[in-house]
Amino acid sequence: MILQTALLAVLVALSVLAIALKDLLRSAIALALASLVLGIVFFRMGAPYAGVFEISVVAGLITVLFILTIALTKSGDEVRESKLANIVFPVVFVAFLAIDALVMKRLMGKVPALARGGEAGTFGEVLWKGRTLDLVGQIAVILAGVFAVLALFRQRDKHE
Amino acid sequence: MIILFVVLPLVVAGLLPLAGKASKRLLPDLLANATLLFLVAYAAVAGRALIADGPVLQQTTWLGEALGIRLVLDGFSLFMLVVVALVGLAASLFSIDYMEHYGAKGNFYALYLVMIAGMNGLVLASDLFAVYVFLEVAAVASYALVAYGLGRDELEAAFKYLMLSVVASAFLVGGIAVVYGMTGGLDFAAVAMALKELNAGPALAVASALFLLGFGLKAALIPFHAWLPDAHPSAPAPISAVLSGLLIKVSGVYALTRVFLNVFGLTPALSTVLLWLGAVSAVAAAFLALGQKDIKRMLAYSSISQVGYVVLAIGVGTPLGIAGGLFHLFNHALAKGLLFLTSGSVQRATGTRDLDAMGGLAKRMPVTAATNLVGALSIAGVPPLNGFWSKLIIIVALVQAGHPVFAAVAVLASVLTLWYYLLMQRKAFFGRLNETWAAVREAPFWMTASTVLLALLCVGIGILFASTVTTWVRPAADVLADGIHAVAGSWGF
Amino acid sequence: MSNTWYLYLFFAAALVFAGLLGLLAKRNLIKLLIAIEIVGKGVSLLLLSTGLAKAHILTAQALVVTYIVIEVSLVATALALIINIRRQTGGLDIRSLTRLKG
Amino acid sequence: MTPKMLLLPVLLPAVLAVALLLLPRALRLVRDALAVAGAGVLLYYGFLFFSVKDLRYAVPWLGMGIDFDLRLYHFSSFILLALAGFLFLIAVYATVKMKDAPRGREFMAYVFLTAAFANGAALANNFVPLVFFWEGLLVTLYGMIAIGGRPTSGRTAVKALLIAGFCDFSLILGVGLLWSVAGTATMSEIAVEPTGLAAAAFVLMMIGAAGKAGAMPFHTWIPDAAVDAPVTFMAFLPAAFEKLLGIYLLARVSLDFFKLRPGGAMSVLLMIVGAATIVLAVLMALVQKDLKRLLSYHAVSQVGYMILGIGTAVPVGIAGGVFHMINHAMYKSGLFLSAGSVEHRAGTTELKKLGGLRRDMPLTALGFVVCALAISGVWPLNGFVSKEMVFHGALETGYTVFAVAAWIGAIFTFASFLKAGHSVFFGERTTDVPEVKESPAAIVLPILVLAALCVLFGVYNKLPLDRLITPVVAPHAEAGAHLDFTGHALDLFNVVALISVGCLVLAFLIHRHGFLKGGRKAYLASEPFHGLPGIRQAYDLAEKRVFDPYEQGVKALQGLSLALYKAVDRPIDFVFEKAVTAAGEKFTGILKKAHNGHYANYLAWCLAGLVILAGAIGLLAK
Amino acid sequence: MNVETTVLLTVLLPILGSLAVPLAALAGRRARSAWAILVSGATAVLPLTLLPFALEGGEQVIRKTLTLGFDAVIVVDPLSVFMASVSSFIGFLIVVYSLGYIRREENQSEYYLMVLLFIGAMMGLVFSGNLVFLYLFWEIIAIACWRLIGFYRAPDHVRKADKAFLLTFFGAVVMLFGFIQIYGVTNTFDITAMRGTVAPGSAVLLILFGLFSKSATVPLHTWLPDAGVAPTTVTALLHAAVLVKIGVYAFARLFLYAFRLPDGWQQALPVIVMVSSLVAAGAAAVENDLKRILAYSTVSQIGYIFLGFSAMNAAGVSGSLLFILMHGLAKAGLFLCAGIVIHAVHTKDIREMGGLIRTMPVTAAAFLVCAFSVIGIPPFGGFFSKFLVVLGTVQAGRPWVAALALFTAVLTMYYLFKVFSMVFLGQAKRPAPEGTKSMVCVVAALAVFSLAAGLLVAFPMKLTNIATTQMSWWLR
Repeated sequence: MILQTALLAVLVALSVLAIALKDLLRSAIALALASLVLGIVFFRMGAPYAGVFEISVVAGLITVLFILTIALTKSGDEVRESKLANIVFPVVFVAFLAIDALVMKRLMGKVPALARGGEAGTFGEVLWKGRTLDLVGQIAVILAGVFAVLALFRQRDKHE
Repeated sequence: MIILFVVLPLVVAGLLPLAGKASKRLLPDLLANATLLFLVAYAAVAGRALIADGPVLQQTTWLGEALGIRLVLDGFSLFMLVVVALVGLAASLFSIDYMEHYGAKGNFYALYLVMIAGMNGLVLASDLFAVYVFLEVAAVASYALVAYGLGRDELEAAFKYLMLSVVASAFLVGGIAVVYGMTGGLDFAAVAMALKELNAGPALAVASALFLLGFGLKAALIPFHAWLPDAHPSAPAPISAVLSGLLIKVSGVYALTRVFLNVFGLTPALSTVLLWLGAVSAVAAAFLALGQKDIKRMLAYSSISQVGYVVLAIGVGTPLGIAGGLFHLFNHALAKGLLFLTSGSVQRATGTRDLDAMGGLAKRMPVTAATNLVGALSIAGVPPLNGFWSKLIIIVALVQAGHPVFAAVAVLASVLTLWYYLLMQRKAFFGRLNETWAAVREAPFWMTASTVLLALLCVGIGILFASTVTTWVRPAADVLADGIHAVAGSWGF
Repeated sequence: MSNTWYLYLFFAAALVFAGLLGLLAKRNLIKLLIAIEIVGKGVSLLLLSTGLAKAHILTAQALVVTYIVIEVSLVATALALIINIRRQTGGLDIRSLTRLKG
Repeated sequence: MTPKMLLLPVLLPAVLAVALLLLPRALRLVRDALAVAGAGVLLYYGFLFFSVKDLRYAVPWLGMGIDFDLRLYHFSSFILLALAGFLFLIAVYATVKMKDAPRGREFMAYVFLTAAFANGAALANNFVPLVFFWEGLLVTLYGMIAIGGRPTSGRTAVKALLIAGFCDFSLILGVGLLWSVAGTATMSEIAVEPTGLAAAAFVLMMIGAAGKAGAMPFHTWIPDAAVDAPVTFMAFLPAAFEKLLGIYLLARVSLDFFKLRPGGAMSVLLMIVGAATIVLAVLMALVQKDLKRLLSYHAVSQVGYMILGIGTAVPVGIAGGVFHMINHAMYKSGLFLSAGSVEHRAGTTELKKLGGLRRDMPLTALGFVVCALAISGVWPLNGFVSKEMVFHGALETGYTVFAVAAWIGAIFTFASFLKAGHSVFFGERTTDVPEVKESPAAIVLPILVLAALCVLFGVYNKLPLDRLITPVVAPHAEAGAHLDFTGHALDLFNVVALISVGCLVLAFLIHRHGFLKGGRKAYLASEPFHGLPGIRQAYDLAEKRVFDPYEQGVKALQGLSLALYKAVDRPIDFVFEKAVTAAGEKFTGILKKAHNGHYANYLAWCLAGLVILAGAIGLLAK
Repeated sequence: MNVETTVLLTVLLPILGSLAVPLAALAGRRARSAWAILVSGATAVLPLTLLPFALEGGEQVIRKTLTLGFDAVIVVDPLSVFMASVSSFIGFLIVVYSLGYIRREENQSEYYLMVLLFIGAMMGLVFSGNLVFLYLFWEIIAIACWRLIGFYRAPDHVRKADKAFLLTFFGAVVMLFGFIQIYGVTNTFDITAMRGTVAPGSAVLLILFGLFSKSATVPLHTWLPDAGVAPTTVTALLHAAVLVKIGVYAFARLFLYAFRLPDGWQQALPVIVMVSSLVAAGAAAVENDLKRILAYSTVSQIGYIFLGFSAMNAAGVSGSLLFILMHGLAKAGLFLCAGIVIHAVHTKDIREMGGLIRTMPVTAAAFLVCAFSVIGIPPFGGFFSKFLVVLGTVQAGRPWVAALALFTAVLTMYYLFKVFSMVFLGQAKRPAPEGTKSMVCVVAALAVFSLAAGLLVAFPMKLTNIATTQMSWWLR
């Protein structure tokens, strides 16, 4: 459990880095690393498929997309980030962490839940017997994404 | 085979790029409109027969084995399917002429059909996560459609829309996770029964708030509305019509009411919150609409206001209130779709959306002006149009449920609505012809045809309101009025 | 609910909050998208940990996989938008995207 | 004689009016013949009705106790006869006088229409027909003045209409009150005590009646109309018809509808109005420089005697008032007609320009003199008789002051007629007026007839008093009271008559003094009095119409209108037009400012909304 | 034809006929005019065929059940027949006048469509026996008015049209709110079913607010003078004949026929309406725009109708009903005369007119007659109505209010004759010829009707008396 906690802490740290780092490329890499750590966490939670997906798709595919975009948009002025926010927000974040910890401590065991029996079978069975509609949704969402990208990068005839 | 509602548009969407290769215009037009026509026919004609003996629960089987696709068609979802199909058809008819200049029609219709499929899926889904999934399907398609013009404003609007709604959906998933954690299930029926057993308390309050953020942002309730007045005007007119007419209702109002009324059960606390959200939205957005110079932005704020009206009515929780709310949802979908379509006609003819630059267009575009007038009066609740009846039922319900102050607010919102619509009429259509537009021509056939279709529906439903209410609205309202019993008792697979 | 769930919840909340702070503070569009990703990570962590707590890890996995697919779709669309915006405005500053207001 | 015949005095003149209006200009002779013949028929029926005396025609009309109810009895038949007589004379007179008037055709139509309404009003035995006919006179009043053809005619017509309208509306209100007090609208069934609401009803109806008769302060249109309207109109309407009707109604009101008691509040009120009218109007008459205006003020002044007489509520006073009514109608018509005759030939009625016309127009002069003496109350003319009765009545009530006022009126009446007659018919010819001839017969004849009647009613006063007046008063006298007004009517040797004669002498002295002082110019005879300190200023103000209730009233109306418009109407409009819009725009502006286009801002709203909603649901659930 | 068919035809014919106007316009201008005349003429005749039924005191209620309690109820009784006859008849005259008046204008199809729709909705309103349908037709009328007021399309005109629409809409929804409160008490919208019950005081307030807004009673009147920018035919239709009367009619239908007005309101209402009347008369005396003067005059006269109704006795109610007829005829006449004048001299400012009696004698005479009638001077019709209203008020024990009413009548006389003098008498500033034949004929006809209605007042009175007896259950 300690390792898991440590991994999670690293995950949070990397995420904060991904946001806080000035250089976009580094941010993207930090994000990829965070995804990697999250994937490992998933593995350790007993969810290998999720872990694989997290690592391959998020840490891989999305990072590639990010880097591609960064490369495509790199010329021109840098965006100047707010200095005030750079000082204030870390403080707020730390404060939130403290509050978060306190709340979780007090909340512990308080969220009511029904005890239900666990599930049986393999991931495939659960997916096919239980969540097939999600697969339809996935297909639809992928279609949507593809068409969206196609639409956004289409050659405009002429727009008045 | 109610899965057709989801699969058919998806399949056609998948085929469209290929069809677009073969024929740039005709085939996409034909395919898309035929699909929607089929959906209209299927929902309106066959749907009634399907649910004659109570809700239809359908689990798809494939190769003799039951799949995890469980769809439910009851009065409420059928009602929504009809609305989606009707307005969807009108908008796609409108697109035949309107989308000529945007290019890549195949691509456009593909996105459009995916969005329709997403909405249909959402309406038919019977578990919380599937609702989220289809909500995202429709949303992703809508982001691209909002930005379809690729102009600066379109992109800005689409980006903000995306960024806000992604956050909201993330919270929605968080909410789903909390509910899942408490109940151990995602099925409406399971969750409803579990929540009945469980005294959830504050945890459910947090979950409710998360759901409210998630669906409320889609429904553009104040204070989650800020994306809408940017996104809806920026989209091409038929998309604006579908976004305002359908998307905010399906992924916002439908999801919200389905979850809160049928799954969580409408507690007094939730009812009060919904009343307040609705009232604030209805009035504040009406004021905002009053200050607009952009015709479509005005319409967009009007959508917020009217959705507020719907939520206000549903928040009452009485059968009459729900019926009024749903009827208003229906009427608003038709009328707002109509208004956005006519605004598209105007924009296409004049090239501007600035009300101050228009003037007296009724002279050059009589049909557009007349249909626009019908839509405006309908939404403002002027009899004998359909909007009047729904507003009347809502106010009656509010008074009967002992909320005279909210009823007064509804009345006030109604007056404000008429105020800004009169402003729109005055600046755009009524009044002397602005000489700049002396050569403007009436919109082409399919555009006028689709607006006339919607206008006739508005008038017809206004006159035949009684049969509309009994045939379509009452079954839907009955489902909602049953509360969790509608789901918990009968939706077991 | 097991106590570990609260631990996961703590970290999920931290991730979401970090992402939100980023969304509020940052101006670069790509940065904003990265912040969204962080929020998404928090949510998927919550989802999976809930499944773990309920001994429904398989279902939760399925949900997370779907969630990730959706995320990809979203990110692709968003990045396409960003590239288009970059072409149109010549910059990536969210503050320059305030033409639509009122 | 069937009851239906009662419709004749109403319908016949109305039909004639329409016919006269429609006959084309070319057929003027036919028109005149028709008018005179029609008037003759009416006169004939007037006598006929007078001999019948008792007839009633009542049919249901509008429900709610509103019947079309005409009742002929001695009083109404007497009025009907008098009206018919005057109508006939005027019709004859107008054939010549209105011959060349630009709109003579309309004038004659109005005359007959007026006759129709007046007959109806005299016959009406239900309040609704009464008010219907009574108020209908407004139309003809307006019409006859408006066609006067002078630049100010329209203005004067409106003035007359407004004043008369005000009085008529008072009458309506009074009728309404009386109706609800008495519970019936049938006039012959009403007799109530003038207390409380009924007192208000009495005052209001009195205003209506006195206003029609032209009493102060509702008289001010009459002098204006004297200038702006055809002189025939003056002889016809203010001098004859309206006096008859007004006093008729006043008598009905104070004798029939209300039980007036001598010395009671209502009686005193009437007497005050009467006395004030006598004195103030005659003072105005005294200093007039124009014959028609002078006559018109007398037309007002004399009403005071009638009101005073009726107001005494003692039999002799009432009889005197009613008798004075008929007398006045005769001589005042005669006077106006003479003035018209002078105007017809000399072209002017300004005293200053006239003089010595007795030689050129002897018959007119004769008529004028007789009528002037009659109005001044010179023995043995009819005016003397009726005035004496009024004096007696006033003294009988114990309020000597009213008798004194009446005597003062008599002094100045005679003085002013001395001045007028002297200026016009006696003295030197002026150069302003060329040689003139006597007027044609159709003009002179009515004047002479009226003058003769004046003499007749004075010398042989038994005829009118017994046949006309006594039956009117008789039902209201105490049972068994001896009603003989004729016995000492011409008796000169009693205190009252001697005082009256003294007044006449005094008047002569005043006139002579003024005549001599004014350099033997008769038209300046009133100047010494006019020039008295304090009096002159009062006259100046009166000339500026400061005392004219119409002028002040219209100013008040304008002020009120402006106040209502500026203080009520415009502010309300401002609220809808500006305030609401501005408030809406202000609020909209604030809301719009909040939508500043910044993503972080919008996101913050969402998050704040989330927190608030979670809190709200949590709190509400508890 | 039985009563039911006739009533349905009366309502549906003009409504459907109005929608057919654009179709008729396809066949040419003449066809459109003929169609408009035909439809409005038939609509004017149809209610007249119901007169015998009404004169017998007949009452028939036709019900059709719809959903949620919004049943269609038609009430045919003397009140509705009277109102329908008056409105449709004047409407018909105005359509005839329009032939001349707007023959050179644009958008004539819309004009006739809206006028016929207006008449049809009026018929619907008059016969409705259901609060919701009453409101429905009420608003259809508002739509028609809105289009008609903005007929000339000038920016200012359209703004004023919007003002009128918004204000009356606001009033109407407030009234609807009141209806719903009544529904809360009686659980029905059917007026015939709620006869004899007592309306809650707050509902009365709300409903009166709506009625006042439509009937242009102070303080909700300012839209009416502003609506004078409409074509004169429309202002005549709006002001004189129909529009402002529907508030009055609804008052009679609700507070005389169905409910008894609560006692407090019986005291307050006369004062309110008379203050309104006085204020409007004052404003009329100040204004210089001919049509605004007449509009204010309408506001002022409406007060009398309310006054008579609030007297709650036979004379007052019957007088008010008669007032609707008389004022309709006379005020329509005045407006149409004003229309002829304005058409001829091209200004609305009475200070720039004068001496027109020489060139347009018929119009002048008609104006004079109608003015007499409006003031309430016999032998014209207006006398009887005003007299009965005042009488009713006195009989109800409110002499002070009656005095105020008569004072207002004096003020009315003052400003109307000021107008007459300034427009028709005096020096001719802008000589102008008489209007076209159809226009002059209509105003002459209205003047003659005003006179005839006075001379033959017994006939309309018979109907109003029966209507009064029929509806005033609280008198029996």
